[in-house]
Amino acid sequence: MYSPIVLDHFHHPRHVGVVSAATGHARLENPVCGDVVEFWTRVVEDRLEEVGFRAFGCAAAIASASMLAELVRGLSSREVLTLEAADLVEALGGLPPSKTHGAALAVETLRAALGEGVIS
Amino acid sequence: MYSPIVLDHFHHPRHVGVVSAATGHARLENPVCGDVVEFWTRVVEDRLEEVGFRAFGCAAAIASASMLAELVRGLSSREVLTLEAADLVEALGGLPPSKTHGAALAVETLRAALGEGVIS
Amino acid sequence: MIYLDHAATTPVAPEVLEAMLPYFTRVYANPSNVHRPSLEARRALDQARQGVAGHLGARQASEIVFTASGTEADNLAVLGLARAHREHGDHVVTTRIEHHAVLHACDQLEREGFRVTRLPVDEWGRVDPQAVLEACGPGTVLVSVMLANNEIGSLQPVAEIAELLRGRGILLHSDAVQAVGHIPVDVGQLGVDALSLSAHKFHGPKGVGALYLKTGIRVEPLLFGGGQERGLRSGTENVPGVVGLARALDLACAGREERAERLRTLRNRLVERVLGELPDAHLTGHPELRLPGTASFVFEGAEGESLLLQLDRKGICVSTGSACSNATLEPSHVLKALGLPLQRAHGSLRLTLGRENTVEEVDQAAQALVEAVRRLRSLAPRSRS
Amino acid sequence: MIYLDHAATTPVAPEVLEAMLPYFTRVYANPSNVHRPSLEARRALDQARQGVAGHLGARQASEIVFTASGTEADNLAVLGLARAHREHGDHVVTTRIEHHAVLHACDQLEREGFRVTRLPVDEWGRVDPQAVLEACGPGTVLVSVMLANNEIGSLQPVAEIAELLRGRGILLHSDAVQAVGHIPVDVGQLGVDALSLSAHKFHGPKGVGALYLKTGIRVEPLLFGGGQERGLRSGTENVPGVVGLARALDLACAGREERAERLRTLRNRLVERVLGELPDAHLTGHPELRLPGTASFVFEGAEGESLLLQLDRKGICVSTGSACSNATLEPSHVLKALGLPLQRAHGSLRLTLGRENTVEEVDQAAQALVEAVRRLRSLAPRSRS
Ligand SMILES: Cc1ncc(COP(=O)(O)O)c(C=O)c1O
Ligand SMILES: Cc1ncc(COP(=O)(O)O)c(C=O)c1O
Repeated sequence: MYSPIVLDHFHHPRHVGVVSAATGHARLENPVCGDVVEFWTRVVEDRLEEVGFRAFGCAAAIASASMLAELVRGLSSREVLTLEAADLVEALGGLPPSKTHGAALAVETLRAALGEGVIS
Repeated sequence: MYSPIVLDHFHHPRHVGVVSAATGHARLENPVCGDVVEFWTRVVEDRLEEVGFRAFGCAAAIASASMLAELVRGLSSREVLTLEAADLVEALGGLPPSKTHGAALAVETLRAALGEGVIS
Repeated sequence: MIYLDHAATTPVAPEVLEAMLPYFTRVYANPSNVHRPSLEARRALDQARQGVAGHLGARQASEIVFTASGTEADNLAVLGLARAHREHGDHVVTTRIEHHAVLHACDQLEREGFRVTRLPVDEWGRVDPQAVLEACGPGTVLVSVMLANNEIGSLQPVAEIAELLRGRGILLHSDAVQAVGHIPVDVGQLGVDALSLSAHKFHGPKGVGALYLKTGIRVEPLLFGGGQERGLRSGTENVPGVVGLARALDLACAGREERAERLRTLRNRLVERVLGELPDAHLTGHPELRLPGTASFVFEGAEGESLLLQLDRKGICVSTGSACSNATLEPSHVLKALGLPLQRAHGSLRLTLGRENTVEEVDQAAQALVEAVRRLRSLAPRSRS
Repeated sequence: MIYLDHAATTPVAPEVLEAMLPYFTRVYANPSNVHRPSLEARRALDQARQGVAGHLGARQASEIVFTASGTEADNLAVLGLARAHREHGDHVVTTRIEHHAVLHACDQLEREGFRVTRLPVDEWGRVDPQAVLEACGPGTVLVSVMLANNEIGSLQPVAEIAELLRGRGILLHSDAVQAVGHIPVDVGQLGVDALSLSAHKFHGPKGVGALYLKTGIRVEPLLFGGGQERGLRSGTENVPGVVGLARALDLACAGREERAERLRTLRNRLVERVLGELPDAHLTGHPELRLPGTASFVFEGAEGESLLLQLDRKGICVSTGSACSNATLEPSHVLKALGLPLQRAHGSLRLTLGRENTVEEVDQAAQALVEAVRRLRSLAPRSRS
């Protein structure tokens, strides 16, 4: 069902937790299924220097957040914002159709964290 | 499906064929399924001295005719006429419900042969 | 035992049973879950589906719906397609010699308000494709014509029918239960929208069948529940059964033509011996356009069930469609559709050969059959002519 | 592997497989014919039917109709009984926590013009017998209430319902798929008219089930064809499957109470460990009136499918009804019917024990589960309170 990449990120999530001196934060919930994702970001000179997440949800939700954190580290805000859920799904080696909402939630939450600019 | 008695009479039918100096004969056909039974009888001093049959049909039809011939030899006409299909079925160790028409045809044909009194 | 009743059912091939065994006790998990043992079971299902699709020439594995029998596949096609397309029409066309799984499903459709045309067949048991076309009207939603008949082995001109129906928006189903694994069956070449098969007819297990259903064609399920088989057939999947079906089909398709050729030779030998030695004996069904292993006869003056029992005593297993073998006391609907006189239909006997039969068995069976007919004729009333 | 998913399916018991084996390759004839190999197959079917009838307390063997799954048995009961009694009424009563095989059959009945009442259950997942009675009106033809729930193990007061319905001319069906072989099931004591079971839930093979149907009760078949199973379920009989079902039921009923007692002890141990070590963890379903082997939980802050996958990595097989495990993204209808808040339902996990599980396995599973919950909670956003 899940690709080896998803399972790897699920079992060994990267970048878990609060980021020190965070410049952004967001926490979104999927009101349908109840998944919750939370991102912290530290942007320095328009570069995403550090990113951390917490997630509650199925393996797709957790792996998506982990993989997304991995993908975006070191990118400019603009580069991050061009990243779509589909890119994340691809990076994960695919997700079952009923699971892509996990990737979408991760992308949305990260964008919100970057847009917000301040720690909530 | 068939009792051992039916199978025995089917595989080793008794009293097959024309009876010499027959005093009675009948041949009946079941118009629904196509079974045909033929009986010859020789009645001497109101006793069924000899009886013979031919039959075309399923094992129940053949075994019924054979068993009936066996049962009635030596009986008086009156005794023969009290014999019902149900008695024959019992003597055969039972017949499947869809097969009792074979016993009925045998009994009817024998009665016709006795009633007729002359060779057709 | 000389088993000559392969059209009724076949023994499970040893290789098939072997392929099934792990799925009873080791890979037993429910394919619907997501833990690894379940995924392994799911993979086995997927592979089986892929394999079956390949052998039938289906374009996608998802076009194969596994069922619990040929009957269920036929019912899913006939009832499911007609019911799902009710808004387009209320008329179904079939033939008089279909299996009861199709005919009695059609009876049910009539009870639901459909109209059903049951076309006659010629003396060889073949339906006229032109007659099928002519039977179709604006309200016709479904045509169901079997590929090969189970009683007399005759093959039907399904591809020709498909050709004539093309572009008319009428669905075409074929009951290929007797055909699959025995003669070439390619859904693309046949041009059918749905096609039924049953594993136990080609050395697979009983209790598992399949329906090929062309992508995009709606069907109303017969069984509702967990949504297995793309929602078309709910119920925990019979994983060992499906694996067995797929393996049996692999084996049946590998070397099918050589096996068929061998069966044809054996079958012809049987037919020639029997017809050569017995007067008033006839082959039923088409002389050439027939299943390789099917020898079907009618004998005058010898009733089918009696023949069957005489052969059974010698350990030879055959079938009959005679009136006496039916609870209705009528000969089989197939024999009636051939227009055989009652007395002749009464003496029907079917011998169906399979891969494990030998020349010696065939010769023994022919000899035993000839003796049995003679014996029964000796018991029968003389014809009055 | 530590298999704790016995409510999903069970491995075929070695004795069951052994009993089935001769029917694949030796006694393979079609039970519908009349030659001796067929009669032997027919005898096996008859014996199996007799055995199953005996274990269920049916008065006649003919009250058992073999099907290809629990789903088919449920559908035959729900669709078949309602359709056959349509002239007496158009109303069916069931509960919100039935298996989809019943609920989706009821949906189909609605599409056919029936009215369906789906009764709520209490927080333990039990329906109120009085509410069932009150839901019934003059048009009610059928009540269907399961004996034991597959997700939370709760037992339903079916005998009480039967008592209340007595003499009202309303048919009572019970889906006993999770109950048969695990708790006492006697159709006479329960007072039901129809009862479904499925072999693969008690160490029998997949692809075979049965419906108990009280003598004299009319049902409309789902499958039409050769008229097998007294015309109620056409299709060549799955002889090995039926033999396997009967043998599995023999084994399940022999020593059932001791086995259940053992499972209860193991299950309680598991539940106590898990609830003892984890805060914000709850047992779902009734604390006592439940299946012996079913431990079902909800954990706050840990999603069910994630838990399942963590356990899977350690070779422990369990199930979840969480939203993420459903294509609809909604938690299972059973969890919803219990009135659980969404977040809590999200963390559902079901561990179902079976005869081959050991204390060591249970302890390992409890330990692994506790660790998995802690780990996932450590990844989860902190609650904002
Ligand atoms: C309560 C209940 N009813 C019906 C079914 C359906 O049985 P089957 O999977 O054999 O179709 C199941 C299991 O899947 C079940 O647990
Ligand atoms: C032509 C044909 N169709 C359908 C069936 C039904 O298949 P099954 O017995 O698997 O239900 C059979 C055999 O019984 C058959 O010969």
